[in-house]
Amino acid sequence: MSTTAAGADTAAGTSTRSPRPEQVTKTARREPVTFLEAISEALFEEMERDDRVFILGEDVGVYGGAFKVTKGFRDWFGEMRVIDTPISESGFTGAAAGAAHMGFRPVVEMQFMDFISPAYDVITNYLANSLYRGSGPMPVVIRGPVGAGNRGGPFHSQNIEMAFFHTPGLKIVYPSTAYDAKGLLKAAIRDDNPVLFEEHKGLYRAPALRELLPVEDYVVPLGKLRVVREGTDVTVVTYGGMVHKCAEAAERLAENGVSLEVLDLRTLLPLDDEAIAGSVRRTGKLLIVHEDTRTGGIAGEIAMRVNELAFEWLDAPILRVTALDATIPYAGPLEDYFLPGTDDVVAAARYLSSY
Amino acid sequence: MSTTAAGADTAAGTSTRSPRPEQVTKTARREPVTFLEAISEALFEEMERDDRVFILGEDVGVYGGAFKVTKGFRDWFGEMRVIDTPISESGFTGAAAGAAHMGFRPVVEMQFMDFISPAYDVITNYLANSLYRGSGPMPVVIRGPVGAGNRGGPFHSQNIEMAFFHTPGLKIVYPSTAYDAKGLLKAAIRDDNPVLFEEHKGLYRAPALRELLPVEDYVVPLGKLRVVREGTDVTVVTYGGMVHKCAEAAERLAENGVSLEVLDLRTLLPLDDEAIAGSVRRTGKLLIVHEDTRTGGIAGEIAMRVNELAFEWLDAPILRVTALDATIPYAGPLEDYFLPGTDDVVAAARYLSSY
Amino acid sequence: MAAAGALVADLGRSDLHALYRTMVMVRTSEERLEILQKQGHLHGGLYRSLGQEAGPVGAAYALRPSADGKGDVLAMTVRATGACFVFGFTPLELFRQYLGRATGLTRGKEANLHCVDYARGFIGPNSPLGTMVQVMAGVTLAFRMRGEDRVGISFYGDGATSTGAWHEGITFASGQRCPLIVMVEANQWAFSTRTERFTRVKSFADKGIGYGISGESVDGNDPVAVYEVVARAAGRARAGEGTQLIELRTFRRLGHAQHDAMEYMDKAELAEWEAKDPIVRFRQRLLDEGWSDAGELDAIDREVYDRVAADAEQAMAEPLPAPAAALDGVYTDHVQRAPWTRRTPVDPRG
Amino acid sequence: MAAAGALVADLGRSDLHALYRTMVMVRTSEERLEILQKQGHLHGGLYRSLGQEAGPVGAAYALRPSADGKGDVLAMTVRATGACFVFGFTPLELFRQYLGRATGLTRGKEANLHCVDYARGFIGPNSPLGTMVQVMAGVTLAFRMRGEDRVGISFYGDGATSTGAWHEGITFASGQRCPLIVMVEANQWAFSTRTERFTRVKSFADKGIGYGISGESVDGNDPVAVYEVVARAAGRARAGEGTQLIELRTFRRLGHAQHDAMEYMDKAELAEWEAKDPIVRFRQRLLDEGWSDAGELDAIDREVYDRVAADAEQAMAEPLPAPAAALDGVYTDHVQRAPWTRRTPVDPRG
Ligand SMILES: Cc1ncc(C[n+]2csc(CCOP(=O)(O)OP(=O)(O)O)c2C)c(N)n1
Ligand SMILES: Cc1ncc(C[n+]2csc(CCOP(=O)(O)OP(=O)(O)O)c2C)c(N)n1
Ligand SMILES: [Mg+2]
Ligand SMILES: [Mg+2]
Repeated sequence: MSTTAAGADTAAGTSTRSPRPEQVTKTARREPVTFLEAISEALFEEMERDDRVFILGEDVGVYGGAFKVTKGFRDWFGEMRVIDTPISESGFTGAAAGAAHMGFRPVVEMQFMDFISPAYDVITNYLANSLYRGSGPMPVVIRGPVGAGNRGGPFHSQNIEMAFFHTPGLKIVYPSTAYDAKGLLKAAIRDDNPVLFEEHKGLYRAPALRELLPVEDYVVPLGKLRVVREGTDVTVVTYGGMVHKCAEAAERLAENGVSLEVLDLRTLLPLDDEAIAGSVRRTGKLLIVHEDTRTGGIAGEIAMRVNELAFEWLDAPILRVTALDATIPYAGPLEDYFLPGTDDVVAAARYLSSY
Repeated sequence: MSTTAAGADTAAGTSTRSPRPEQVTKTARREPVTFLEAISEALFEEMERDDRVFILGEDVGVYGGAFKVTKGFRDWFGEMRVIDTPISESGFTGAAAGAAHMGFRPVVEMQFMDFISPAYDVITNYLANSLYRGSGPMPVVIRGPVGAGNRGGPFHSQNIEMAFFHTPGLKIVYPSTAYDAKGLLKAAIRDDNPVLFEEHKGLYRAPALRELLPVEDYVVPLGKLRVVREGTDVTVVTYGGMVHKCAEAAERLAENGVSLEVLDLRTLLPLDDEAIAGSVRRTGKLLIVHEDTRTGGIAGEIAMRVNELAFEWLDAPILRVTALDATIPYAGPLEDYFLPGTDDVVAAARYLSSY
Repeated sequence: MAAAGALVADLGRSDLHALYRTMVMVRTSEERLEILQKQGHLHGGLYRSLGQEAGPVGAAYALRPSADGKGDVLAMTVRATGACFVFGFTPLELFRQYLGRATGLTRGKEANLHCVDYARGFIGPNSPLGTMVQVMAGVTLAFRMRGEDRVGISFYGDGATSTGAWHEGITFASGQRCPLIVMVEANQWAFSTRTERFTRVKSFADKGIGYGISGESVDGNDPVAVYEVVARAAGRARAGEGTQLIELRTFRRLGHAQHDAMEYMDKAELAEWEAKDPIVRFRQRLLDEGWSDAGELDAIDREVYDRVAADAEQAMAEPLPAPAAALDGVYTDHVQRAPWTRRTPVDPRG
Repeated sequence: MAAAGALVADLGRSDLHALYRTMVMVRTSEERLEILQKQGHLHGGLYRSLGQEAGPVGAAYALRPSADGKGDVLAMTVRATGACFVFGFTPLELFRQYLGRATGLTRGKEANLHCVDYARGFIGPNSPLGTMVQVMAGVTLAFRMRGEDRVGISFYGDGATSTGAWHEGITFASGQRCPLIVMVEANQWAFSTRTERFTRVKSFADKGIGYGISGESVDGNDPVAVYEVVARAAGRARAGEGTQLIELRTFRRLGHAQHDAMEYMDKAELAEWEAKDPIVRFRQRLLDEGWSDAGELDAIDREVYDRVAADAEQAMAEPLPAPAAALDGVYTDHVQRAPWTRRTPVDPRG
C-alpha cells in the first residue's frame, strides 16, 4: 500500500496498464491542483492504498463522471472498481451498504447531489442507523456536486446538508479548499460511519483555489473546524462556497477597522461546537452564513449550541445571512437575488459590530 | 354542501347506502370524541362538503386504515374516493399531485409516517415547489401517525417534521388536542399549499383527550399557536405529544411557585414566531421541548427567530429538552430513556427559573 | 386530428404536412438554441433531440389536445419538444424558457421544457427522472374518477425506466387501470451509459409483461408508424383497458447535453443512425409516395425557419425577471420579505 | 446440504427430516410467541407465517450457509423465519429479539427478525419494504468482485414488489449479473389489500421478463418443490448467469399482524388453504412415501416443542437492556452524554 501521492509513472500497475489519469498526478509532479483535482487525487490514492475502496454511480466509469472527477479511473482500476450504475440512486446506495456489509468501503457518486433525494429513505433508514440497529459499521461515502450560482435552476443547485443533518449516525462534510477537500475525503473514506461529502461545483475549477498540496499522505480529521482568519469583533461561522465570500467581507471590513473571525466548519455533523463557542467567548458576537435556504438551516443548531455553551458571553443577538426561503430559481437576476452575497455579509457584520 | 358535522342519519346519501361510519357521528350525537375520531370526522365532513376531496393510501379502503381512521369510508363514498394503493409511497403521493393538477384535493394517508421517506423526493422536488416552478397550487394533505412511546421501534415511531422543515413551500401541522386536530385538518384540506399533517399515535385513543366538539363547522387557522397555559417565569414552546407532558410539568411546578407559560405550536411551518417572541418578551426565558431527536430539531430555528426578534429580552440561555440523538430503540427501558419526559421538563424549567 | 382523404393510416395530406412541419420546427428551434448558446445567451444546459424528432411528434399527433383544459394531457421531457409543439407550445415559448425571460411560462424560475399549461394540457417535468409517470398516473386517475374520455401520455428515456419513481408510477397506474400511455424513448443511452450496461431487457416493451399490461415496440424514427401504434393504444385506453406501454426504438445522435463531447460514441454506429434521420427519411417518403412535392416542403422549411428566427429575436428582446420576483410564489398565501441585510435600514427582525 | 441416498430430488432421509423439523420449529416458535404476547410480555407487533413455512425453509435448504462468514447470504423478512433457522438462527435468539432482551442479537435496539449475523450469513431487514433487494444486490456484487462462489437470497412479499426500492434493487442486481435469488412470497395479500387490487400481473414470475432475467413460479407450500427450483436457480447464479426471480405461490392464513382481525378474509378460501397446510401435507407425504414413520415425526414434534419451550423460558429469564444503553451505538467513534436534565447537577453544557 502506497501512502504518498500517486506518481506520474505507472509503477504500481502492470506495465501494460493505461497511464495514470493526468488529473491525479499533479501533486506528485509538484503542480498546484484545483479543488476538483484534489478530490480526484484523494479518491485515486485511497483506491490504490486500499483495494476495498471502489466507486459506483451514474456515468462514473466510461465517462469519468459528469464533472470528470473519476476520469480515467476505469481504465486504471478496471470496471469492477468503477461501476456505471443504472439511474437508481436508491438502488446503488443500498448496494453500497450491502458491499460494505461484506467488507468493502464504497464511495458513491451522486451525479448532482440534488438527486440524492430518491435515496433519502435508504440513507436515513438503513445506512445511518445500521450500527445502532446492530448491523455493524457502515463505511460508505456519498459524494457529489452541490451548490448554486451556475444557473442550474431548481434541480442542479441544491445544498443537501439540512435534509440529512437531523439524522443521527451520519457525518456530513463540506470542504472549501483543495487541501481540505483532499484531506477530508481521505478521512471520510477511512471513517467507519456513513459520510455525506458535499462538493460545491463553483469551487471545482476556481483558479483562485489552486493549491500546491503535500506529497505525503495526509488526512484532515472530521469534526474539526478551521480558523480562516482570526479577529476580535464578530465571529462568522460558515462553510463551503460562502467561506470565500466571508473572507472577502472580512477583508473589506478590516479596511474599516472591523475585525471578523471567520470559521470554516468543514464538517457540519458532528458540529465542532466547542470551537465555535470558544470564538464567541472572545468576540461576544456571532454571525452564521450559509448558502443554503434560511428556515431550518444549520444556523439554528449553532444558535442552540451557543446558547447552551456560551450565552453569558453574547453581547448581541446571534444573526444569520442565508439564501431566501425558496426553490433555487433559474434566471440570472433571480438566482443572484436568491443567493447571499458578500454585501450581505458585510451589512450583517457591520450591524453586529456596532450593536 | 353541508357545513355542519355529519348527522347520525344517512340523509345525505341515497337511501340504499350503508350507514354513516359510527366514528364520524359522535359530535352530531353530542358525544365526546377521541383525537382519532376528531380526525375521522374532519376527513368525512370535508369529503361530504367538497367532492374534490378524496383519500388514497395503503389499506385505507377495505380495512379503513391501519389505525381505522377511515373505517367505513369506502362503503359510504365508494372505492373511487377511498383508494387502496399499492405499497408505493412515492407513486401515490405523485399521483395525488397529478390529481391535484386536475382540480382534486387529495388526502394521502401514510400507514406510518416513517414510510413517508420513499416519497421524500417527490414531496420536496415536486409537490413543495410546484407553485414556485409555475405549475400551480398544490392542495394535497399528507397525513399519518407519528411518534414514539409504543414500543414500535425504529420504523413505527418516527417524527418526520425535521425531514421536511427545511423545504420552502410546505406547511407542517402537528396537533395535540381533538379540537385542534379536527379544525387544523379541515384548514389543511382547504389550504392550497401541500400540508404534512402529523398525528401522534399516543394521542389517538387517549381517554384524557376525549372532548365534546362544536356541532358547527369550524377550522383552526394554520400558522397560529395556542396558549395552553399562561405564566410568568419561563416560556415553554412545544407541540404534539409533549404538550401534555409540559402541561403536567407546569402543574407540578406551579405547586412550587414556578409559573410556566406553555405554548402549543400546532403549526410548525410556517412558525408563529411573533407569538413566541411576544411570550419571551414577557417571561425573559425560553425552553423548547420536542419529542423528536435533538440535533437539527426545531428548537434551533426557534432559537434563531427569538434571537432576531427578542434577544434583548432574554435573561437566560434558550434551552431545550428533546429525545436523544439516536434511532428510536425497541426495548422498553431503552425507549423510555430515549424519550424526554415530564421530569426532564421540570428539571429544565427549574434550572431556567432560578437562572 | 385525423382527416378525411387518408393517404396512410387515417392521415391525409395536411396531417402529413403537419407531421413534417412539426419535426422541422423542433430541429430548427434546437439549432437556433445552439446558436444562442454559442453567442453566450444561454446559461443552463441545452438538451437536443436530434434524430429523435419523429417519436414525440407522431405520438402526440395521435392524441386529442385542446386549448380549453379538456383535452388529452401530455408530460414531456427535454427530448420531447415535438410532442409539446403538437400540444400548442411555440418556439417563442421555448426560447423564453431557455433564456429565462420574465414572459416565459415559468417567468424565469424554471428553464427549458420544465413548464406547464393546463389549458393546453402539457405538464413539464421536474428533473428527478421518473416522477412524471407518477404524476400522470394521478392526472389520468382524475379522468377515470370523473368518467372523462381523456387519456394521458408520459415521455421518458430508456434510462429513466431504472428509477423507482417510474416503477411506482406505472405500478399505480396499471393497477388502477388509468388511461395512461407510458412512452419509453429507447435512444440506447442514458447519458454515457449504454442500455445493455444497465439492463438485460432486450426490448422495453417487455416491461409491460412485468406489469400485466400491453407493451409494444415501434420504429421511433417513423412518425407514421408511431402515430398508428399510439392511436391504437389511446383507443384502448379510452375504452377502459388501462395503462399502455410503448417503446420507441431510436438513437441519441448528439451528446447528452451540449457540453458532452461524446467520446464514448462509436462513429460507425452514429453514421448508421444518421442514415436513418427521421426528417430526411420522412421527407423522402413524402416525395416518393407523391404525398407532397419539393416545392411545398421547401416552403415549409422556409416558413418554419423564419418563424423560429423571429421567435428567437422576440424572446431575446423581452425582459429578464426583476430580481425581487425571487421572493414570491413559495406559498399561495404569503410572500416573504426581502433579506434583512438588503433593507434600509438593515433590521434583523422578521 | 444435499445428502447421498436421495429419496426425492437429491434429498435423503435426514434432509427430509430436517425440512420437516424446521417447519415445525417455525410454527411452534410462533405459537409460543403468541402465548407470550397474550401473557403481555411482547410489546411490539407479532407477525406470523402460518401456512407459509414451507417456502423459506425449502429455499434456504437449497443454499450453502456456513458459520464462518464465507457461506451464502440470506436476507429474510418476518415471514421467513424458517429460512433464518436453516441459516443457524435459533428460537432462543428469536425470543430474545421479540422480548427486547439485552442478550439478543440487537441488544434490544431492534425487534423480531430485524437482526444480523454476518458470520452465519443472515441479514435482517429494516421495515421500509424493498430495501433489502438493494442491499443484497451489493452483497452479491461483493461476491462477484471477489470472484467468490457464493450466492445471496432475498425474501419479500408480493406487496413489496410495488416499491421503488425493490425495483431499483433488482434492476441494479440484474444489470450487474449479481448472483442473487429474489424470492417473492406471493401470499395474495399486502396487509388487507388483495393482490389483484394492486397489480394486473397474474404471476410474479412474469416480472422477470421485465428485467430480462429468468422468472419461475413454484408451489410455495411444498418444501421439496421449492428446494428443487431454488437449487437450480442457485446453480445458475453460481455459474455466472446472474439474478434469478422466483415466485412462491402461497396464502397468508392469519392477519397481517396479530392485531389484524382479518374481517376482509373470505372464509371459504381460507378453508381451502387450510387444507393445503404445508406441514400437515408434508407430514402426510413423508408417511405415504415411507420416508418416515409417525413415531419419528412425533418425536421430532416433541423434541422441538420442548426445545422451544425451554428457549422461551430462558429468554424470559434474561435481562432487558440497561436504559443508558440507548446512548451508544450511534457512531463508531463517539458516545453521547446523558441528557443534561438527568445529570447531577443539571448542566446544559454539551
Ligand atoms: C433521479 C435522477 N438521477 C439522475 C439524473 C441525471 N440525469 C439527467 S438525464 C440522465 C440520463 C437520462 O437517460 P434517459 O432516461 O435514457 O434519457 P435520454 O437522455 O437518453 O433521453 C441522467 C442520469 C436525473 N435527472 N434524475
Ligand atoms: C415502504 C413501506 N410502506 C409501508 C409499510 C407497511 N407495511 C408493512 S408490511 C405491509 C404489507 C406487506 O405485504 P407483502 O409485501 O405482500 O408481505 P406480506 O405481509 O404479505 O408477507 C405494509 C404495507 C412498510 N413496511 N414499508
Ligand atoms: Mg436514453
Ligand atoms: Mg403478501
